[in-house]
Amino acid sequence: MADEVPNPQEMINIDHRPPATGWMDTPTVLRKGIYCYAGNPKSLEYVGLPNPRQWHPEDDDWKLPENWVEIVLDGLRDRLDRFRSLKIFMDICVRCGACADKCHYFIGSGDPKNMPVLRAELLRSVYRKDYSLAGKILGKTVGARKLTYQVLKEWWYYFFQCSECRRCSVFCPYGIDTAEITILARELMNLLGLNIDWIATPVANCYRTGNHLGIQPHAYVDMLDFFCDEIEDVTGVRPKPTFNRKGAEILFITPSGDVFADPGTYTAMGYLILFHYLEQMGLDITWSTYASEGGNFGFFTSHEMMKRLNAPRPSAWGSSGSWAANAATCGG
Amino acid sequence: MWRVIHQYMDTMNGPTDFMEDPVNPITGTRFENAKSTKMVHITEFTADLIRHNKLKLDKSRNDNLVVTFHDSCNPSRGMGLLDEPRYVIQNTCNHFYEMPPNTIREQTFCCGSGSGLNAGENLELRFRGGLPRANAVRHVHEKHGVNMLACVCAIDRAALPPLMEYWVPGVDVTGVHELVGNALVLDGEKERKTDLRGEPLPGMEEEE
Amino acid sequence: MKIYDAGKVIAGLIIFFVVFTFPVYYNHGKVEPAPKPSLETEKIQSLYEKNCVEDKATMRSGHMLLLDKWRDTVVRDRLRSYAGFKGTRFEMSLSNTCMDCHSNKEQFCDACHNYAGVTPYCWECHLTPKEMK
Amino acid sequence: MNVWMSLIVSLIAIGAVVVVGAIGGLVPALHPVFGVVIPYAALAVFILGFIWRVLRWAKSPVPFPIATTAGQQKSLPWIKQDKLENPSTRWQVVDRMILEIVLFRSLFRNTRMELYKENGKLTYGWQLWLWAFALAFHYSFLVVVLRHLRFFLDPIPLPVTLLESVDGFLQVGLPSVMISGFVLLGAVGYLLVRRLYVPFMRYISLPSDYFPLFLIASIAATGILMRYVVRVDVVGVRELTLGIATLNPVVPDGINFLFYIHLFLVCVLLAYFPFSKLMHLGGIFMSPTRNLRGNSREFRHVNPWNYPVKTHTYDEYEEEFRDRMIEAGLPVEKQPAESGSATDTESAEDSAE
Repeated sequence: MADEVPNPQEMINIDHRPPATGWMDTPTVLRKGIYCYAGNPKSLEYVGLPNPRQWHPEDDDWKLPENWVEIVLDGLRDRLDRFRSLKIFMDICVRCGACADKCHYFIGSGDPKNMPVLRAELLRSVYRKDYSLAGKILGKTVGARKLTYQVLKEWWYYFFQCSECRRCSVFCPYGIDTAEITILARELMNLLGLNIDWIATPVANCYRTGNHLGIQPHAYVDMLDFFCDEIEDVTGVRPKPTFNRKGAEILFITPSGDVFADPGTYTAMGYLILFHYLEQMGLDITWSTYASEGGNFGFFTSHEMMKRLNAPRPSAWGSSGSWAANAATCGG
Repeated sequence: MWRVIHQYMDTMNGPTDFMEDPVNPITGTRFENAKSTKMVHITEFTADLIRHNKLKLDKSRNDNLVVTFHDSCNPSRGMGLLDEPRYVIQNTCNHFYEMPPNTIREQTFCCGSGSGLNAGENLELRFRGGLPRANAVRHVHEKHGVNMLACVCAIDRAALPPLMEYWVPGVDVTGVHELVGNALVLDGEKERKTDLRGEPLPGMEEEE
Repeated sequence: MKIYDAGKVIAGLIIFFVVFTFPVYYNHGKVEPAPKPSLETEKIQSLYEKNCVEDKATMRSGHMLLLDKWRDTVVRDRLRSYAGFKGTRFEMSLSNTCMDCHSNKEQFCDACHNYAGVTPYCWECHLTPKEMK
Repeated sequence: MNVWMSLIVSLIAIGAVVVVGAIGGLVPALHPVFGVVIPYAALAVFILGFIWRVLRWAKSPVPFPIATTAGQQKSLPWIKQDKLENPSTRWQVVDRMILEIVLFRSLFRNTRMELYKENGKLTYGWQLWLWAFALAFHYSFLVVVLRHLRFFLDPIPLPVTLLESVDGFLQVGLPSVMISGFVLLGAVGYLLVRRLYVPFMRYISLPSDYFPLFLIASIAATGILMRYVVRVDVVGVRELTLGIATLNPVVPDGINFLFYIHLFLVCVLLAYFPFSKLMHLGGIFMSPTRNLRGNSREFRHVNPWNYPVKTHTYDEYEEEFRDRMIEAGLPVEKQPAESGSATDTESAEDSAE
């Protein structure tokens, strides 16, 4: 994999000048190294996401349901009714360009469709076509276009090139948040089974095992046990964490990445050492194998999936009656 | 996933009245800002402990590190967790340098792999997206000799090491609580010769 | 139709409505007729041909430009004679020429100036006809 | 739609508006239409359209508190909260909104990225031009609008007169020059040149971005022409505008056709407003990332359409992993002997909700 990546000297040679053709007339070509692989159908099936099937982004046919246009437009209408943010963000952008060079993907790629304003415009153009009188009548003149297969592919390519970091929103004079637009665009695409595997499979794992890496309860205990060995080697002291213990005052939840791979594992050791230190001072804390994920990959799928994956946390508290301390993940 | 916890969780799954209000059992501090969601960030918890002098910390054990801090997107722009992790870092190590102002705190740059884009097949995208972050790290790496990038995000801990290796070799990645784990002096511990990674502590390097 | 945050939204819209319809109730729907500058002075009545310096339309919208030009010509070039639109020559003087005919400043000058909210600075230097008497 | 097409389309549109306005001014029979009917219609479209648009937004709820937190949160008492950038009370939100609306706070932060390819360095310089000209544009526009109140109010209120004398303090020739009009034209010019000159701006601009700029520029230009070059009969104009404001329309004779062009342009702007990006005037007040508090862990935000979802319950989880949990010494709710058909039904019920 790594040998396909250009070297830093090639990579830094970024051209931030947009092409001569207008953005609607510049076709999007999916480029290897930029897109992620499609979601595994088994993962989609496990959590009941629509249209599970094998497909590849570079295929011509993405095997969509026949009425996909209708599904997306109905889904868009539904979300416009449920999210004021979406309606307002679709309507009030003045294209002042303040967000353009704030996006790390634009800075690093020079691809103009990675400018937050254009990323949003990919969806906005379709919104205008179907929800504004001017768009219906004047079409392209007011930046409206029909939802076509090509447009959908463009959505998929670029809404999975946004990491929902909200940096653009800080600079936008109206607070338009591209993260919000991306989140909802991904929701729409999920209605057609358009996902990426690095989200779909963690979602399925998380649903089943409580953490996105699919670590089962006994393995989780083993991993922390291994960290205790390591800590004992370094300090001579051995922490004794408890798991799923009812009645503990505090439930601790950390992203599963921290129990799985370096250098997160060292951070997990840090937690174990801290809690061990505090136990003598009266800290009553437990870990959960059921609520064993601090991240939430559901958030990258849909609001509903976010809620489904978040459920173990309050549920685990319910059984322990505690409050929770949490380590953080950012994007996930 | 602190945006979800801070801005969504209580709305989705609340109210959580069956739970106790969060109080730090060691210091007695009530976490008023989390009284409805009842979820406290670990650096809020640890910063509170340090503030009340509850932790015996030997900063010099992190003397081999020159640290900078990467604000993760959602804790900064979806919550505002900015000073808590910095307070913990500054109390656990002696050498801390900030990256340039337009690249940290609420203006922080993404690791390039957030929101589920941390796959293996899109490395080019990740390295491109991570360029602004890496560039700011490179700046403090060259100016202050920074060799450790601290963060409060597990995705960062997975995504930043390859990014650093690609753009700024010589900078490693750590979680804030690894620094705590190294600096914290436990009762009955033996003399530490290495840090948690098994690297010799400053002054403990074997002579060659 | 359910309006969310109805209190704030409707309050905001009322403010919007009140601001943009402000002139209607500020004026109480009253109609102030546009002023008709009076030409009823002895001098004008006695004129055989009731002509001003330029034609009526030009004077109506452009008299201030004419006066400005007169002032500059008199002060800078020391010229005092001006050829009117019918070839008649006039002395370039506000007090002696204009106010000679239009001696009724209040009914002539002020009527329109007040209506349009204009405060010309002529009278900061020149004496008004009343003061001259 | 490339830049040339966008420019041509919007220029044609503006040209059409000007021609129609001119016809309205040159044909006396049309004066009642262009001086009375169209202005009333435009005003009605503006006011009703604006209200309709805002209500359309308000029909959708704000399900989650998604404030952009651009500063330190309120957390431990000894950590200084950034009350302006991460407000936790209503009044702090009001402060934040005032700064946004009155001083364009977010735009003030603007930076410009530059990449130095020779050493691979990126820099971000503070970039205030856009902020400065945006501010100049909006405020000069406001002053121009307020100054025009002298055409709509009788008697003319003192503040309007005062504003006029401040605006016109530069007495260059006669009539005294109103700075706001020229600032407005200059700022529109900057915004237009920026759109055309900066490559990425050119790329993202639509005809609907150029059209309002041309429209406002034409309004300012015709206004300036009337004041300084082609004199119009101000008394007649005021008679007409005051007639509109007092709901007693009159159509005086002899008003220069340029005035009708000016008036028609303004009417087009008013009618265009609610259906365009200009609605950011209303939208800024309702933007959820700015008008919400960042205290969502302290006080619960209620989502009106929150609905139950299918989750993986603890019982289902334990059912799948019970044996391995017991092996690993983890506590379980039910011992293996107990688990059987009864548990299965129970968990199925749980998941059905």
